[in-house]
Amino acid sequence: MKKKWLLLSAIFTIATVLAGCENPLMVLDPKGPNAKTLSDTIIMSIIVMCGILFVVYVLYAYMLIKYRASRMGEDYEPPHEHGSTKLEIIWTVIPIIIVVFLSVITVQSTSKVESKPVGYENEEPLVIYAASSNWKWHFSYPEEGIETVNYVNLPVDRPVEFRLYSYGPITSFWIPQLAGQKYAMSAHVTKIHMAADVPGSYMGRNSNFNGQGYAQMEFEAQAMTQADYDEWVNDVKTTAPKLTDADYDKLLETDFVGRKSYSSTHLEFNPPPEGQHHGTPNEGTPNTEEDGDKTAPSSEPHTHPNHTE
Amino acid sequence: MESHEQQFLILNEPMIVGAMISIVVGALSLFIGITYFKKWGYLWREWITTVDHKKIGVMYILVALVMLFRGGVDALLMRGQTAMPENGLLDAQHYNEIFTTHGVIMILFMAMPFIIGLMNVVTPLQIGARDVAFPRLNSVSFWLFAVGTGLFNISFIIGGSPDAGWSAYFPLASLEFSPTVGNNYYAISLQIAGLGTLATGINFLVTILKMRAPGMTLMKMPMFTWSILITNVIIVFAFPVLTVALALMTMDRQFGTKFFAMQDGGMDMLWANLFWVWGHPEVYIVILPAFGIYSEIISTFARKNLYGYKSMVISMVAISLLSFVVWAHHFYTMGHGVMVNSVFSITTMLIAVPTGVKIFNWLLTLHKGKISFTTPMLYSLAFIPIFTIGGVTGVMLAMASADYQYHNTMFLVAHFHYVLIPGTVFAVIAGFHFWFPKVFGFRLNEKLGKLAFWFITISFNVAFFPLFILGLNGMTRRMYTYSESTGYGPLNMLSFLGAVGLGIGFIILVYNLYWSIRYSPRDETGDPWDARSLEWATHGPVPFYNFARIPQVNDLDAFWYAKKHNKPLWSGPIEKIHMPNNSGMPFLMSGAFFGAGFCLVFSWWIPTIIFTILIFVFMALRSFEQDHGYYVSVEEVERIERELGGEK
Amino acid sequence: MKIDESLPLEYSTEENRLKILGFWIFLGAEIALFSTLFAVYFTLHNGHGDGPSAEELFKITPVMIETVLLLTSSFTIGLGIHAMRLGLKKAMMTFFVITLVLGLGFLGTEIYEFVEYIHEGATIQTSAFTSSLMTLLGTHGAHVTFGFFWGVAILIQVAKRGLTPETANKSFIFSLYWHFLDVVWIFIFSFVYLKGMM
Amino acid sequence: MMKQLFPKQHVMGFVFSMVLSIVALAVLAFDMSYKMGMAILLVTAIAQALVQLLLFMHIGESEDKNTLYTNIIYALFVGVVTILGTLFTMIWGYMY
Ligand code: HEA
Ligand code: HEA
Ligand code: CUA
Ligand SMILES: [Cu+2]
Repeated sequence: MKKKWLLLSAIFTIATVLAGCENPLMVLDPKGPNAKTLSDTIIMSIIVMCGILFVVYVLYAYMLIKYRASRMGEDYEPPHEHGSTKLEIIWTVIPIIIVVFLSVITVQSTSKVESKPVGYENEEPLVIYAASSNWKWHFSYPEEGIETVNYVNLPVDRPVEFRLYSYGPITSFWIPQLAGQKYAMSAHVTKIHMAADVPGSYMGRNSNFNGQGYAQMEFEAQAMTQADYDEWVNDVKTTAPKLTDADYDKLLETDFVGRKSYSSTHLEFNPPPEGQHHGTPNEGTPNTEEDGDKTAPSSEPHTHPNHTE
Repeated sequence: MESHEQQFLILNEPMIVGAMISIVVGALSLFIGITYFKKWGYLWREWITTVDHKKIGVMYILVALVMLFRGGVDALLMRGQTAMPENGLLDAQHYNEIFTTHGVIMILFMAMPFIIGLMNVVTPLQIGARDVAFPRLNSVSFWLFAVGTGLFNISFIIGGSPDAGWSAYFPLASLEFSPTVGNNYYAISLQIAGLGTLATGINFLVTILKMRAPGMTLMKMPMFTWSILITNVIIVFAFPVLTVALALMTMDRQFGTKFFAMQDGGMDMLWANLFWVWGHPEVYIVILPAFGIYSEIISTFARKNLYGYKSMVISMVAISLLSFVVWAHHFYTMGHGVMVNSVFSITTMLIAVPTGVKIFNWLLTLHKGKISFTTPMLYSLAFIPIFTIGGVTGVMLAMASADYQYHNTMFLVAHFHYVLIPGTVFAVIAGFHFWFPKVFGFRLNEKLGKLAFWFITISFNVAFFPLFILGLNGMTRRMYTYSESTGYGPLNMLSFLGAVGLGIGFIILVYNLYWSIRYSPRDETGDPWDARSLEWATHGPVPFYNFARIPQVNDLDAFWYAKKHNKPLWSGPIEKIHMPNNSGMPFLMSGAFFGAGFCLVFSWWIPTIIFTILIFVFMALRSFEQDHGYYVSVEEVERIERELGGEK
Repeated sequence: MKIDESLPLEYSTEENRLKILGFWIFLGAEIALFSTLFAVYFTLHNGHGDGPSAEELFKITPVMIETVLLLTSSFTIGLGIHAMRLGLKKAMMTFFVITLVLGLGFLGTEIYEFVEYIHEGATIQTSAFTSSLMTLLGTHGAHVTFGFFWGVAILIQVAKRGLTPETANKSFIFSLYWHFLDVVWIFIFSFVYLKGMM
Repeated sequence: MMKQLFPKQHVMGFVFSMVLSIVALAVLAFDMSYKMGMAILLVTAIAQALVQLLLFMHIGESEDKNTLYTNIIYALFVGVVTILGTLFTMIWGYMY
């Protein structure tokens, strides 16, 4: 059973490496508060699990070494044991305690990452709409009035709120080093909160399988200082073309495009399905045809705290 | 990346043409061989029309083994493709088809039938019954399953395989985004096989509840039978959900309904919801029988009764109830609020408690035991530490917030292979080795068995442990390729080597089957392992009526007790035995199902309707049929018993 | 075959008892099936898109007719089984025939209702609401239709073979099925129609 | 003869089921809150189901009655979980 010990020590080495420095794993190398919360949660849970594995492995090794037939002697006859209420209660109660502990952590960390990042509670977030269409990402900045395809720039030290939806299959928007993923769907808008602490270029991608071009459906998320960011916005505004309805339709139809920048957004002529809920008539759903697009989303008060404020 | 146009025979893909040719050649040589050796009559009489639970079980296992290889070849291709960055073995479309068929086949056409096969062979024997409650229905179940399997597999060469993942999420699986017939195959073949499974569920529930040998109260049932009882409860209540989900899928794709549509009020998320309402219980359907198998094997080879029998039963009941209230953990990232995610996180993690109880009970069964390391025992022992890794990583996934980072990554892929393979696959292999002599009267070779075991166990960890790390490094699942700069290359290569090792292990396993059939010494006792429960009390191979006289049970581990205390299990004279007649109807009716399913896939309405009517005609014929079975005379029973080496 | 005289015919053999238990378990599965259909309907019933909504579509009269017909048929089949236990073959067959006729009446009304819906522009393809509504109703209706033919087959067998353990067992199981369909209908009546018109 | 063919239990059951259906109609006849209406429908529907199950289907008559009760209760558990759980995840979960 040497193998088991090898495995065990492997796990411990891995756990240390995971948390370590040299070439850290992406998920455990957070660059913003929300990703940090998740990374801490994960490392904590790995430690708990290693503890559980340790207990099981020690017991296991003990039984296998001590009670192998070759050691027990020809005429050893194992006893008849029904069980032990005491022991059984112990190994019911201790796991329950562990589960309670993990549950508390889960609820806390989930609510934490589902709201504005810690430390930024009072700041107005930068809102960016991220829409997926086979097999691209469209990013609209309503505040700045610009739009990009397959890359997104954001300022550091400012909360960012991504509002997600999809023109077609369900996709999942994921920038591992900044926040956990969330689905983008066609009928309504979902939301991710994040903030970047450190300037840098981060991998972003669709992580929910959506057909042939899925593997290539990556984008770059670049966090930059406010000054760099402002400069870039200005640059786009002055040099990039406007995005017209027709351009946009063409863009949606094309399977793959490189990076693009525009000095207007599609939000005006092809509004996102905000305030929508499944069940309400479907004007405003991204997939509806031309005339449907022109009507504003239904103005009923939306009951979707997750979607828009 | 050209997309496949709708076409009937796939002729522009060398790999598929190759497969097509080899299938045709294989089928032809099988046909010629059977004709040459004049075996058609034998096949028809002894296998196709059989209602004997043991033979039906053997057929299930045979199909499952073939499917293990089909799914395994898919797996090797996937691992081969991702072994290196920017590899060109498969293109995106192929990769997508292959992971879809791999997932579907492994779960529904390999794990499920393997388990149902073992359950067919063993359960009636373990409870001292002559057959299942509804032998004819049992045959229907098998043939529906076989037809479903066949239908799913021909998608590869006729019309195109499904390519939207085994979970077939809408809108990706809708007609708009998956225009080939692949997902029609998915919906219809699973539907047909699922009907068979549902019937099995009912059949075995009644069998276990009503046909136990006198004296065998519920709390004196062997643990495997208990696990089958609970599993079938889950089957009976979970499969209707799949039935509905698949029907809605078929209607959306073929009748233009709007259930999961992106317009007209449809809701794409609802498919995911329904799929997992079934899908989560499904994973427990494949793990609980495994727990049962391990319980039998561990107690047999530790030469000790199972520790904490009662808490084992209670924990399985708890798992079965909990299994229905956790499904949303498969889509924490769908954007519903903290409330929903928290509730489902907690229910999910709770399953760790009863599972832990079982793990510790097994460990304590070993305590003070006398452990002999036979092949089935090796698999059972390897299960404990490896499955625990899978289980605790499951608990990590269950934490909603953390799952935002694991979801759809290789970490998840590693989790479920870590539970499915050491859980289910090791269990069915262990059960296969364990009960093989019961059915065929000789053991598989131990040396080869152990060699295969070490190959499989070590390679398994080499193949799947790296995926945990890749997942944490941001590698998502279902990605046919990745760029060099990601740095995923080396670990994927390692994983590929592991997969090859697994392949070699399985080849040794099959070689062992071949070797043992030819050379293994025959065993006359019917109890080669010195085991504990009733199935070992009768002859091996088992006569078609199972027991000449129905045993009288007074204890848990009745056979063991009888052996140790020299108490006979039966008394009184042999009586004539009532047995059911064979019937070709299940086979023929399933043929009609195949016809209807195949035509429905291609939306050929008229033939579909004709075949459907044919199905109802068979049902009507069955209703009017009068078949009271037949009796085996006392003399005949006595003769058979003598030939098998003395009365049991 | 061992026949236990102390029990009603339909329970009198071991095989019969197995079949009755098996059928009850099947009904358990049916509960899961219809629950799923209800879950789908409740989730989608507001999703009428540009098509008619529940308030616009539902009319109370045909629904009441259907309800009365089906409830009565459930009553008559109960009487049929009661007569069967008394060994009254004729009475039993009469009640079964009445049951099946009432079932036909139900189906006729339901078909009329569907035709009305289609006239109002609500086909199964119109919206998620109509898809889920018609699938739920259709599944129930298909069960009734199947039940009708099944009942006919059983009647023929009773007429030809008399009341044997076999035919009695089939009749009894059929009655369970029929009552079950009634229960499902009650839930459709309450939570689809009445709730929809509320 | 008539008495024999129309046993009291069945006649009562039939009358109950008719009455319960009419009571359920109250939700249309009177103006009431959604909650009140749902409560009435739930009560009448469950009572109707019980009438069928107990009076007509004789669930308690056989040696397997405990199995039958367990079976139905388990089925209802799964059914209710499916319905409420689906609404919880698909509708209510988005509205807190
Ligand atoms: C045999 C199959 C099987 C089994 C048994 C399990 C068991 C478990 N699974 Fe797994 N799971 C799958 C098959 C299985 N799973 C599959 C196929 C998928 C993916 C499908 C897809 O997307 O394609 C999946 C996906 C999956 C997800 C979804 C992740 C995602 O999509 O993002 C989650 C999340 O909660 C999860 C959790 C669990 C948990 C908590 C258990 C628990 O039952 C594990 C319990 C066991 C233990 C915990 C170990 C022993 C216990 C102790 C030693 C006691 C002490 C322990 C503690 C207190 C923690 N599983
Ligand atoms: C019981 C279920 C089961 C089993 C046993 C397996 C077994 C294996 N699976 Fe399975 N897998 C799933 C269930 C299962 N899988 C599911 C449900 C999915 C999700 C699908 C989806 O995303 O939709 C999945 C997805 C999945 C992926 C993810 C693909 C992706 O997301 O990109 C991968 C990748 O490596 C993989 C690999 C393997 C391997 C290497 C094995 C090995 O254990 C296989 C071992 C068997 C053999 C190797 C065959 C035997 C021998 C031969 C064929 C002879 C030839 C061999 C040689 C010459 C060497 N599987
Ligand atoms: Cu789903 Cu809003
Ligand atoms: Cu699950």
